[in-house]
Amino acid sequence: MVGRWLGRYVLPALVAALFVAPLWFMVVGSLRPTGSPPPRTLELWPAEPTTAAYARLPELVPLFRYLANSALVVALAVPLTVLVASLTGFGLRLLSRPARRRALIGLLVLLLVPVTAVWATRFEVFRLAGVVDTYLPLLAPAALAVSPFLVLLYAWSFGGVPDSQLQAARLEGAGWLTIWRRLALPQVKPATLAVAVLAFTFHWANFIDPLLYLTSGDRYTWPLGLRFLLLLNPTDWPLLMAGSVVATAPCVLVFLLAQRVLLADDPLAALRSKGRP
Amino acid sequence: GCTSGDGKADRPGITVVLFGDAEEVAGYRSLVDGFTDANPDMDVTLSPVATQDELMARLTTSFAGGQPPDVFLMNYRRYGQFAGQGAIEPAQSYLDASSAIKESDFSPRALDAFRFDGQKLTCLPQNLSSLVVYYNADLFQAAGVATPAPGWSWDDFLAAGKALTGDGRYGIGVEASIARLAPFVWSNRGELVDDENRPTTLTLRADPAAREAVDWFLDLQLRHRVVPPDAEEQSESSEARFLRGTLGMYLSSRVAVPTLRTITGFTWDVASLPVAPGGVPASILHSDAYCMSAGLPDHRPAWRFIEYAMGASGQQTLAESGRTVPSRLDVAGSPAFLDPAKPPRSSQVFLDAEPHLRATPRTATWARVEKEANKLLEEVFYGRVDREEGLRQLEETVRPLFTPAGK
Amino acid sequence: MSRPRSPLTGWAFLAPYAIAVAVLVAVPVLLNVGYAFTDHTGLTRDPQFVGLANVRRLLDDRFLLDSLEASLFHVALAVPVRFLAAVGLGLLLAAPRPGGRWFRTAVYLPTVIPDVALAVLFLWVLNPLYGPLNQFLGLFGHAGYNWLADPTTARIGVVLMLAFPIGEGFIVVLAARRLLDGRLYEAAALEGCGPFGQLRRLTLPLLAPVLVLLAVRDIILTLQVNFVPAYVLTDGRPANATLYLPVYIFDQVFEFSGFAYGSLVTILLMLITAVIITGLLIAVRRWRVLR
Amino acid sequence: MNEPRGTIRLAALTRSYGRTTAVDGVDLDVSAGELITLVGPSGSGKSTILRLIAGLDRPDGGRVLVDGADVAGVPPHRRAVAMVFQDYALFPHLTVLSNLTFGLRVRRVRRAEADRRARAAADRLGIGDLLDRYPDQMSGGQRQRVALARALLRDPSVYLLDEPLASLDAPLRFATRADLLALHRELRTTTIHVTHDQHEAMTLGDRVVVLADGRVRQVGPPQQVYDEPADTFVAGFLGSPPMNLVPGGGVLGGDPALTLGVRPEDLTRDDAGPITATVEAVEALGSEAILLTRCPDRTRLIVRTGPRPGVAPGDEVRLRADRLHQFDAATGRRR
Amino acid sequence: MNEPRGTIRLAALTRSYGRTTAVDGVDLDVSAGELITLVGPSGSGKSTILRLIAGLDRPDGGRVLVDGADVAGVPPHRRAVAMVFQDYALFPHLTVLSNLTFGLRVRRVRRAEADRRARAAADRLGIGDLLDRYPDQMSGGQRQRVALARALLRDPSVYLLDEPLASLDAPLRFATRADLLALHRELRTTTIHVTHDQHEAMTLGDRVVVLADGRVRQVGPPQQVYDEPADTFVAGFLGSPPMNLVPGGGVLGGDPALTLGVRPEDLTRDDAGPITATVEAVEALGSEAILLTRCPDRTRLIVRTGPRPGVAPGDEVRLRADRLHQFDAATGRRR
Ligand SMILES: Nc1ncnc2c1ncn2[C@@H]1O[C@H](COP(=O)(O)OP(=O)(O)OP(=O)(O)O)[C@@H](O)[C@H]1O
Ligand SMILES: Nc1ncnc2c1ncn2[C@@H]1O[C@H](COP(=O)(O)OP(=O)(O)OP(=O)(O)O)[C@@H](O)[C@H]1O
Ligand SMILES: [Mg+2]
Ligand SMILES: [Mg+2]
Repeated sequence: MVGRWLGRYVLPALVAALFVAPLWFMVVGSLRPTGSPPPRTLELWPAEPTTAAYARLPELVPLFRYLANSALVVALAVPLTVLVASLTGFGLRLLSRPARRRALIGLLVLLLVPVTAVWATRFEVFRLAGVVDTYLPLLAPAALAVSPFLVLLYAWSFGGVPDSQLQAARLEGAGWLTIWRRLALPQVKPATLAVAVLAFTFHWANFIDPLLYLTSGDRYTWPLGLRFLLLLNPTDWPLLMAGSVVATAPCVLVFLLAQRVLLADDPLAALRSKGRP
Repeated sequence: GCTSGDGKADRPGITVVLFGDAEEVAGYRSLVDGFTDANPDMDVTLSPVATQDELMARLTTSFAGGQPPDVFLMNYRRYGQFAGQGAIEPAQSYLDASSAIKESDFSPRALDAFRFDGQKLTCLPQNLSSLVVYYNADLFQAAGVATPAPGWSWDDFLAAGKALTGDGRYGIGVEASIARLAPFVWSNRGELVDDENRPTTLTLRADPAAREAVDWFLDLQLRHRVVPPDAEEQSESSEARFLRGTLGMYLSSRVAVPTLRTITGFTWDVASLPVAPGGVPASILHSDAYCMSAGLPDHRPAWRFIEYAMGASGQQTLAESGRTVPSRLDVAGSPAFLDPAKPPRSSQVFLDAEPHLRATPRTATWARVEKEANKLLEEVFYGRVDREEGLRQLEETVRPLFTPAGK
Repeated sequence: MSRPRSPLTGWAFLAPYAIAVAVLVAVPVLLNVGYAFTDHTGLTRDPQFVGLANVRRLLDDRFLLDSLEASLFHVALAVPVRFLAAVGLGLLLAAPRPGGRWFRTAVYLPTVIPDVALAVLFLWVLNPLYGPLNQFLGLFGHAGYNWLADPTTARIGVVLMLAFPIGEGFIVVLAARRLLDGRLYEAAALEGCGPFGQLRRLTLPLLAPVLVLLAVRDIILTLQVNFVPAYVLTDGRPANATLYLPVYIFDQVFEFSGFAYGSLVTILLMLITAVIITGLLIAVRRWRVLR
Repeated sequence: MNEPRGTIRLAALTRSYGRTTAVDGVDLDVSAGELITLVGPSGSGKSTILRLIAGLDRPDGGRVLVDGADVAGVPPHRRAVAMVFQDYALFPHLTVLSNLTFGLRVRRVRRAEADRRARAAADRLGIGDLLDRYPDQMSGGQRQRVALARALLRDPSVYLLDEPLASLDAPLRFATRADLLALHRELRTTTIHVTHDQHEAMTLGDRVVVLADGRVRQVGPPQQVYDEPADTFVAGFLGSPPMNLVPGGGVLGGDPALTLGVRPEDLTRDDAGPITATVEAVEALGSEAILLTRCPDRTRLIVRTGPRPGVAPGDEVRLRADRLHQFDAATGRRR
Repeated sequence: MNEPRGTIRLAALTRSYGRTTAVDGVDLDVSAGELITLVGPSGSGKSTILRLIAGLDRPDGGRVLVDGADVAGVPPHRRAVAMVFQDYALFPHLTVLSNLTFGLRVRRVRRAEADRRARAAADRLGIGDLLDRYPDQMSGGQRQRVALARALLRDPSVYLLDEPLASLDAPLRFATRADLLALHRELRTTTIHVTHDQHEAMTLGDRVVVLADGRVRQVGPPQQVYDEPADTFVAGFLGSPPMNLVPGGGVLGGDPALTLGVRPEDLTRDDAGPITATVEAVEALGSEAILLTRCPDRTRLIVRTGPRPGVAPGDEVRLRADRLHQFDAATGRRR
């Protein structure tokens, strides 16, 4: 009985503590007073917590503008990612078995392409399109569904919708787009949530694309802003941590909202209770 | 072609790419504001990035993509790469024709560093800085050591360092890098490379004077232990240590000043680098310059911005940050820079060092040489490898990098 | 699947993606491949064809050897660690239990930390004097390491850091495990199979396709993408021990004006990735993963 | 267009999947308003034929004509066809009401009107009070009726029902079958009903089509197919327990060129009968009993008798065969 | 331990899921070597009882005793129980052969020996040539037989068969049922067989257990349960078509306190019979026919006659009820 209890609660709790620790120390670090050296022992909570570091952020960098820019990019990019990933995933679902295998191999090859291979050369494409220094280049990863992996995730989820349902809807007069929207998508809400969360994290933290394709300082997103803090006074750990907390918090928030469905014991039941009127 | 001003042909617009931390960027922003106030017909897109690495990424991408910025700020240790490719529009002719600024306004040492072919100016340096010694005056007093005097020697320096070390404190804080090592080599009349203009190898071992300086530098750590050892340095940088009041002397350039100005607990000041016994005073130039991208149809708007930035009011704006020494000597000598109300009291030291400033080679591959050499020098400095073997490896590894790739 | 619909429909849905791939991946990659045989520096617009000059340079580049070694060491260590962590935790936490959701949430959370923040955080975690890791080792009387000063420990430090953001693989394993038919486990139990036997004979083989996919993805990620935190954490130090291939490429292309050479190393990186993955797929082909 | 609405003609219809030929040159005429039953062993191509008619699958060869016109180019949603799937294919994320109105809404019927019609259909099938449930909250029988109701709302010219009663238990199946029949009598819509249930095959359709390996073995009114099976396959397939088939005639009267068959109910106990057999097992079914017997030459004969036959395993009985079926021993065709 | 091996006793066994009580105080004794059949409508708790015996599920109340010992603490993989699942539960990643040897290998039988035994079991069930296939490459009937073969290899003290013949077509089901019976005769292993097939319920078991709503309604030899159903539920459930039940007696002879029942085969056409009814439909089943009739008071009566009854819908017939069953009108219990 004790062993069972160990396996079910104690071990998971230890693991959970280990994984939460980095975030925890990030928050704790941001609450220390500026200037004092880092503690020499494990400090679970600062002696005199202060939010001074947070107050200084907007003085040093245009925090709110950067955050607003990030929010704008995410608001555009996440829906686009979900759209592209789900449409493509649905397309894969509809392919015949041999065709799908071919498409999968194509995706695998795509996965093989190192990001470094396209960073600089994409600029040329963007320049020809006249979109350098707009937010369109930041939407490029979204148009690629961020990663073929998200497409596979959708294709895999759509595989759970039986053929007979698609055919029934077809006989009811629905076109394929209608079937995708009204039949397939609602049945894979956990996948949509997962893709949305992953896409949010990616776009929110995206550093390299804004660095390379945005020129106006006014259009910068927060990850770029965070870098400006990195070089400041080295005893200003709290400031850096506060910047990191600001960068991380939205992702954590979005994830915490999604986990109710995503990580529940029975994802279907969790969905259902939400889906019900 | 230049498409950055798309749709606004009536209003010339330029893009300025530069690097700096949050506070520096704020300074540049006010510079740009000053410029647009003075030139309401121009649009300036300020495009800051944090580090020099990021600057390089941004520039390479935009150059390769055919849409380079009009003006960019660049350290002299890296501009050789660009100049060697003809990517920079040489500034000499513009300066000659300018009525707003003239060559004699500026520090010749700084200007020289930006003559890529040795004659014509390629970029216009906005600042100059040198390696100096910041010291904690209270610690000196407590240890009963005399504060550094102009022209002090290596031995004074080391003795002070020893006296200040102990009790969890260290006497000297210095980064293990070529840029920190170089002034000591030069002070000892040694040379860093075999040929200043066409270097093919480092001469840290071959040149006895250089070797002596290198050994002396390494001994600070390896023998005298007046420098924080590996783990200590990793745990807390020398700058942080100095700020906390547990480091006697800290070797850095002018960049450190804004941070050091947050110190409230003790008094600190700045001194020139010590001189080698029988050597000459020397320090190393740190300078960033405004460059114009080659191949743009019209360089006049860019030049107007540079004229403003290099003009008296532009340089003054910059000087007020305290972060740099303006390359305009009139501004550098003015209270805008030497403001006695703000520490360090002895800012004159930076100006006094100017005649002794030297620059590292400006070849296309120097940046790479320095980067790789720094990594290996660190290994030797912290005793992770044997000194002799480490130095040999350093020179061997770096040697092929002097020859430009593919040539 | 049969042909219950015109075969074109599926492809039509793939079209937008295909267009995006063509414009945003295929064209840039082809350009990049083309540049590998020129003297392009990235700073001028008239690269000249130089044939195999870059290849010759590649063949006696000692830094590249360091970089290769670093990358291979990294893959060999990081992939198993991340993979085992994701799969192990996924399976451990899959079973319903009160509070299970919060355990799972905890495991996922480090994944949402932006790369830069994670690296900054690990600068502190690995700090030789204040870092919690050494303090933890201190509890066992161990003196700790100067993590980022020694090549081996620096590499291990990077791997440790990357062992935290495993949420994506973790979620996939969770989901895949939940999709397995509970009836099979009952059948196996009645055949006399205990919990360990069920893991070995049912769970792992049934999850094999998913696991292989995850491993493939992780290899690619580890070789190609995950370097951003490493870049901030160590930037190749000490002595090029963490000069992973993408870092080297990044340096070549963006710092040292070696655009063409960087392109060539990129191709090399792609080939290496492909070889490793092909090897993996061949090694596991009897699991019918591509069925 | 000169034929009445709802006729279907399949001409040399063929469909293969890889190496298996699921449907192999099927010819079939279904007249308007007819209810036809498709039976055959699992994998004989029943579902495939329905899918070809619905346009969910394309034939490799042959044609499907609806009301005389080839429908090859007509996509499924333009064919006036309603199908009830083997697994119902209800949409799990929608309530019953939304399941029913799905097609109407897709075809842009206004919500109020769609609801009204869905409710009417649901009431007709006795599921009017389940409209707010989700499919997984209902029993098999209820789901079945939702699927039927959804099909009803289509008002098609052809119904295709793929084993619609398969997962119902006996009493429910009995009741639903009666409902289906009543519905067909009322609407008179052409219906093709797939089943593998003996009872349904015999009772539901005007005609029954027996399939095997993708080919039509026999078409005709059920009683006729039962009485005069076209070959040994049909003889063995229809009827439970199946017909006793004796290759070479054996105890039924030898003729090496023939296979003789006799249905269990046509073997009557008769003390003067020509056949002697030993009872091996007695299966009492309540309303009747089945004797499993074996003749001296080891031929097994199944005999159907009234309830309480009064024999026990080991007893010897004498039998008379009333109606013999003759099949060619080589081809299996009826002689 | 003083009882013989393979006895099962269920004592007040109860299991609820949320608000539904799947098994509700079931008491049952199965003696060693017995073959018992569990029947009941869908959702009556049949599968749940099997799962409780196998240890796959834990009872909320009551006990399961095997060979006299309470097995509450014994995990499923230590109970000597073999089960055939309603949905087969074959391992999709293993070939048929590996599926069969799975249990043997787990119990450390050497590979050669395991293969030999698996092949023998497969041959016995006629799937010897499928050993290299994967489950998804087989038809339902073939999978079913693999599941059976896998259970056979266990040599357990109890077999639990959950509708093992459900997805076989009629002839195959008939044959496999005979195989199962023969096997049980040979091995004499205690077997609990769940079915919803009338025929199986009547023929397979030594005793039949009728379940409804998680409760046992009647236990006894099949013929006895058929002849003397304990209540109206059992009367309506066993037998196809089901017994005619007339609340208040009606045409069968009125008594308001009673519900009278008569089986279709006990209604005989007799021109002197007391009951007049109009034929509404004739279902010819080949070997027999079913008349759906309605009496003047709108009572429906189902009549079973021989084949070719010679009546048509609309004809009037007179009937005689031979064996009447009497049930309490209020409780439904047999009087
Ligand atoms: N999509 C498909 N891909 C490959 N083979 C298929 C496919 N659909 C059907 N088949 C094969 O075609 C044959 C006929 O299948 P079909 O579904 O029509 O049989 P059925 O008569 O409906 O059987 P059941 O009674 O089991 O439903 C079978 O051998 C089946 O394996
Ligand atoms: N895991 C479960 N969770 C919730 N309810 C369950 C579960 N298993 C069974 N039930 C419910 O318990 C009741 C009995 O189910 P069980 O599977 O024993 O029925 P059954 O007699 O085997 O039916 P069938 O003939 O359809 O297989 C049903 O109402 C069912 O919905
Ligand atoms: Mg079918
Ligand atoms: Mg069941």
